[in-house]
Amino acid sequence: MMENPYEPWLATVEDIREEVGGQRPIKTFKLKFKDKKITDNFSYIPGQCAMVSLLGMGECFFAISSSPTKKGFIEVSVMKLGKVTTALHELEPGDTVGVRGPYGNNFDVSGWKGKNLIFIGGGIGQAPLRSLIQYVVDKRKDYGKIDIIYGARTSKDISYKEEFAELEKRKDVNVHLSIDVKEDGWDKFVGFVPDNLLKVKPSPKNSIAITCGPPIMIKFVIQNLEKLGFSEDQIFTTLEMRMKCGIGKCGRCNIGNLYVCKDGPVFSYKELKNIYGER
Amino acid sequence: MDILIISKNDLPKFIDELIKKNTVFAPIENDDTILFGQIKKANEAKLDYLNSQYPPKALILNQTETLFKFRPGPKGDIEPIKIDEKKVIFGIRPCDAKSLAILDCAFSGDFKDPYFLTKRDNTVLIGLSCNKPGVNCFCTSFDDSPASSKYVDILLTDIGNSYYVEVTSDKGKNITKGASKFFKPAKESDAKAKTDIEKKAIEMIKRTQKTENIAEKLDKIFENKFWKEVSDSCVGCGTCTYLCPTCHCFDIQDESTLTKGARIRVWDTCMNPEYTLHASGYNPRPARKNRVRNRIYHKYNYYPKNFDVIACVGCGRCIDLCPVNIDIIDVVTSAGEVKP
Amino acid sequence: MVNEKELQDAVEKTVKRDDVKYVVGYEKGTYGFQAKPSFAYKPEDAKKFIFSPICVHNLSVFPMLEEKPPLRKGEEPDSRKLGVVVKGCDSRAIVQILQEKGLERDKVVIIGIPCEGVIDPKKIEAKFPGQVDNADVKDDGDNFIVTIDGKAHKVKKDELTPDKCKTCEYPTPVLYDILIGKEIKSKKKEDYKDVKTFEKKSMKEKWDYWEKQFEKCIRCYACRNACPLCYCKECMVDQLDPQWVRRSVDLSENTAWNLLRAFHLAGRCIGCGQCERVCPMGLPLMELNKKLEKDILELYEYVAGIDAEEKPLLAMFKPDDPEEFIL
Amino acid sequence: MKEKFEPNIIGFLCNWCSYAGADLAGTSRIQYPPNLKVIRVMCSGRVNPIFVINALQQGADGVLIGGCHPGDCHYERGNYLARRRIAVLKKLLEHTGIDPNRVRMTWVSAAEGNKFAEVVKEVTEDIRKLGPMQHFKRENKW
Repeated sequence: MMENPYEPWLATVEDIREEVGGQRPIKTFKLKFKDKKITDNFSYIPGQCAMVSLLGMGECFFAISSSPTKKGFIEVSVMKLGKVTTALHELEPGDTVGVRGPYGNNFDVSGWKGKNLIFIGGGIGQAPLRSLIQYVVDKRKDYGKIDIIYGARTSKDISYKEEFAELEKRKDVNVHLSIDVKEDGWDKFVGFVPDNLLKVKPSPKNSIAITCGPPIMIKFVIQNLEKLGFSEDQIFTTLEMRMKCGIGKCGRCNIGNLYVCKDGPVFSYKELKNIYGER
Repeated sequence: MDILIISKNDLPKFIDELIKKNTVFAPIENDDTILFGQIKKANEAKLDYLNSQYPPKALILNQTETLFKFRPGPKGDIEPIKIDEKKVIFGIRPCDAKSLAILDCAFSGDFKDPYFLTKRDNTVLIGLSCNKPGVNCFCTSFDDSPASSKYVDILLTDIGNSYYVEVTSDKGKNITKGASKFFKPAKESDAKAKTDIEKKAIEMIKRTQKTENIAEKLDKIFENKFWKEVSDSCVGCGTCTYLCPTCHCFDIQDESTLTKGARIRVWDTCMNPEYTLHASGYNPRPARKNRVRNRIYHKYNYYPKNFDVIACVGCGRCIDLCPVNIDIIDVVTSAGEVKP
Repeated sequence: MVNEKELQDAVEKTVKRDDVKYVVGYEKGTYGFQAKPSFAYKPEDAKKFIFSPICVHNLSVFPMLEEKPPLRKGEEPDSRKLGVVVKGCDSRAIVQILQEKGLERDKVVIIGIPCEGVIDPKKIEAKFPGQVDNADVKDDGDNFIVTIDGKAHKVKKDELTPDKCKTCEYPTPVLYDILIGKEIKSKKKEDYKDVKTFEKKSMKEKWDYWEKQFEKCIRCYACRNACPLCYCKECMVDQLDPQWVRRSVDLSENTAWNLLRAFHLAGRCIGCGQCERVCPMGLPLMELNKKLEKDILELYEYVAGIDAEEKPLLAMFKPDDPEEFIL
Repeated sequence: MKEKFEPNIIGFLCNWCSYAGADLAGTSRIQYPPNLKVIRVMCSGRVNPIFVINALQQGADGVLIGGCHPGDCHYERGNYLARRRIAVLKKLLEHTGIDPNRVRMTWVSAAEGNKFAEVVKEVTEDIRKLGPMQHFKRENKW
C-alpha cells in the first residue's frame, strides 16, 4: 500500500525543558521515536521542520531545533500561543505525540563550508538557528569565524541560557547577547538586535548571515546587513505561515507559486525579492 | 481505442448490469439541484442534465474524509484505515474528467497522496458528451471539446437513437468486454453523426476566454489596481471554490470523543480569512483583494509554473453561481489586456 | 418605472462630495439576466449605474465588508462616508444594522429607490434558458417586459418574482438621504401563508423534509457571507477553542449550522432573500427565517429593520413576555 | 421485561437559585429520577443556544434550563433575556420537526427543593415518552 505522508509516527516525550516562563512561555521537548527503525532512518538537515501532533487536538509545524549530529532524538521548541501549543505545554515526560517529517528545505550546510557564519536570532526565532549552531559547533573546523547575535525582551526571555553560557566559554565562537530594556546586572548590549548587529559590524567578506525572528526584526536586520555590504545571496531567513499538511498539498502556505512548507521555510533574500505574493 | 454502438433502450440494461458488479455513481436530481449520488437502479440516473452544481471531484477528493483513526490524548495511539473504495462514475462530463487529471499533478509529486491516488486508480470514468453546452461553458478556450474522450475511460455520445461509444482505456475495455452483449461495432455513418454533433456543440459555445501566455501577463500586474476593482464587489462567500472541480485546498481537523477519534480532511476555501490567519494574529491575505487575486493567480499563474497546465477546465460553475457576477472569463480576459 | 438618468445624477452629485469615498450601485452584468454591484469612486463612474428588475443584490452588505487596513504611523483613518443604492427591503437591513450599532448613521449615504418587484434569477433562467448575451427586463405595472434579441415578451410579474416581492410591505425604502422617484404605498400584506401550511404538518413530515434539505448543505457558508446582518468578527462556527460545530460535512453538523444561523438572525432578518439566492445547493433558507419572523411578530409584536431607535429583540425584554412553556 | 428507555437530560442550572434548589432537594433526601446531568452556569442568561444544540448533538435526549423567578435574578435581567431566547429556539426546533418539549425551562428558587424534584420527574417522564433523540445525533462514524 502506498506510504501515507499524513500518518505520523508515535514518539515519546523524553524530557521537557522550560526555556522561558511568563506570559508566552517556551518549552523545548525532547522526542524519541517509539520504533527504533524510524529513529535510524529519520535523517534530517538543520533548518528542516517536523509536524508534531497531539492526537485529538491537532498538528503544528515546528523547526527541529536539535542538530542531526546528536543521534537518537529530535528536539522542538514550542511557544504557547494557540490551541495545540497550549495542549503541548500541558504534557509531561512519558506522554505520546505524533511526529511526521522531515519537511521543507534546509540550510545549505555543505555549500557554506569554509565560510564565516553570522547568526542573528530573536525570541523563538532562535529554534532553527540552534540546530545549525549545534551542527556547526560539532563540525567546527569546516567553518570559518562564527558570530552569534541573539536578543530578547528581557533577560528572563532569553532561551537556551545554558547553551549560550557554554558557547561563551569557547574561544572559537563569539556570542553577542542583548536585551531590549536596561536591567541591573546586565553588562552586555542593551537595545534591539539590528542595532546590536551594527555594533558587532561583521565583515561581509566570504560570510553568510542567517536571521530568524519576528518579521519586524528580520526587516531591519536585512536593511542593516545591506548597509554592512552583505549582498542579497549572502542573507538567508526562514518564513512562517499557517500550515496544515506540511507537504505542499493543502494550498494555504503559498507565497506566489512556492509553498513555504515544501519549497521553504529557508529562503535567501535574493529569492524573496523576486517572488511576489503576500508573505 | 475501439468504437462501439449501444442502443438507447439497451443503455438502462447496461447500467443495471454495471450496478450488479460495481458501486455506480450517476447524476441524480434532488429538488432542482443535481449532484452525483449512488444509484441502485438505472432509472434513478438523470441523463438529460446540463451539469451538476456539486462537482463529481467530490467522489474522489471527498468533502469529508477520514485520514486515520486514533485513541486521543497524551497516551493515545494510531490505527490506520484501508483505502480500497472501487467505483464507477457514470455520466461525468468531459470537463469534470479533465479536472481530475489536473488534480493528479497536485496530489502526486514528491509526496504521493494515497487517498486521492488510490481512489483515482480504482475509479472508472464513463463520460457523457455535452450535446447542448450551457450559457457559461468555455471548455473550448482550452482547446478541449464538449465531446473529448481524452480524460475518460469510456465516452458515450448521444447520436439520436443510440449512443456512440469510444473506449479509450483498458479499464474501459474490461467494462465493455464484461457487458459485450449490449454493444455492436459502430458504422461509418455513426462516426460522422458524432463529429457533426461535436461540431454543433462547439458552435453553441459562444463565450471564450483569452489565455495565451496568461502566466507571463499576470506576472507583471500583481500590484495593479485592477485587482482592487475586480474584488470590490466580492462578498467572500467561497461558493466559487466549493464548486470548482479543480480547487483542491483542504483543512485537516481532529475530531474525537473521550475514547476514540479520527483525523479528518475537509474541503477549505481560500476566500475565508481564517484560511491564512497566523496564531499571532498576522494575516498575509487580510483583504478580499488578496484572496480574489490569489484564486485567479493560483489557477492561471502558480499552477502553470508548477505543473505547466492551467487549472481551469471552463465548466462555468463559478460564473453561474457567483452571487455578484464576478465572471472569470471576463476577469482573466481583461487581466490580459491590462497595461502593467 | 425608475428614471435611471435621475439615479445617475444623484450618484454623481454624491460622489463629487469630498466626504464620500464611493457609491455602490448596480451595473449591467456580463451575461443573460445578470446585474452586478458597481463602485463609483469618480463622478464619471456614475454613468454605468442602472436600475431594473434584474438588480436583485442587497448592497447594504458592502458597508460592513469594508476592510480597515492597519494604519502606518501618523496616518489618519479614512472616515469618508460610503454611498449605497438600496431598494425597499435592502434599506431595512441598514436600519437593523444601525439599530444594533454596527454602523453609525453618518457613516453611510443612502440613495433609496422605490421598487415594484425584482425577478428571481432561477425562475427567469428556467423560463428563458440559454440566454448568453445581455437581455433587458423592464417593469411594466403588473408584468415584466423581457426583450431578448429584439423580441419583447410580456410575462406576468407573479411568474418571475421571488416570494418576498409577492408579499412586500415596504416597496419604498424605510430610510434614505436621497429618493429616486416618488414613494410607493404597498398594497400587499405579509400573511406567512407558506409558513402556516407547513406548520400543520406532523413532526415526522417536517423532519423528513428538513433532513433531506440539510443533507444537501455543503457548508460553504455563502448564506452567511452574503447576508448583510452576518457581520460578526469571528463566527461561532470558526471558533476552534472550544469548537462547537465541527468542520465535517454530515447531517448532524449541517443541522446544527442551519439551526444556529437561523437563530442568530431571529428578530434581525429583514427578508431580503440573499441567503436563499446565493445558496448553490438550493436550500429553502427563507422558510426558516420567515417562520421566526412570524412567531416573533406574534409573541413580541416586534418587526426587524423598521425603526433605528428601537432596541434589538433579544437584547431587551418585557416583564409580561409569554412564558406558558416555563414550568 | 423490555428495559425502559432511560433518557439522558442535560440541566443548565443557574448558580444562585435553581442549583441551590437542586442542592436543597438533595440535602433534604427528596427522591427524584437520576436522569438529569447538571451543568452549573452563573445565570440562565449565560445559556447560549449553541450549548443546547451541541448537547442534543452529543447524545442528550433533552435539555432543562433552570433560572431564578422573574425579579429574583442576581443580575436583574438574565432570566428575562433567557426566556426570550429559549422561546425563539423552541419555535425554531418545532418548525424543523424536533419536538420542542425536549428543551424545557423552569423557574426554581433556592428554597424550592420539592418543586425541583417535581420538575425533574415531569421532564424525565415527558422525554421518556418522546423516546431517544436520533434526529441529528453525532454518529462519530470514523
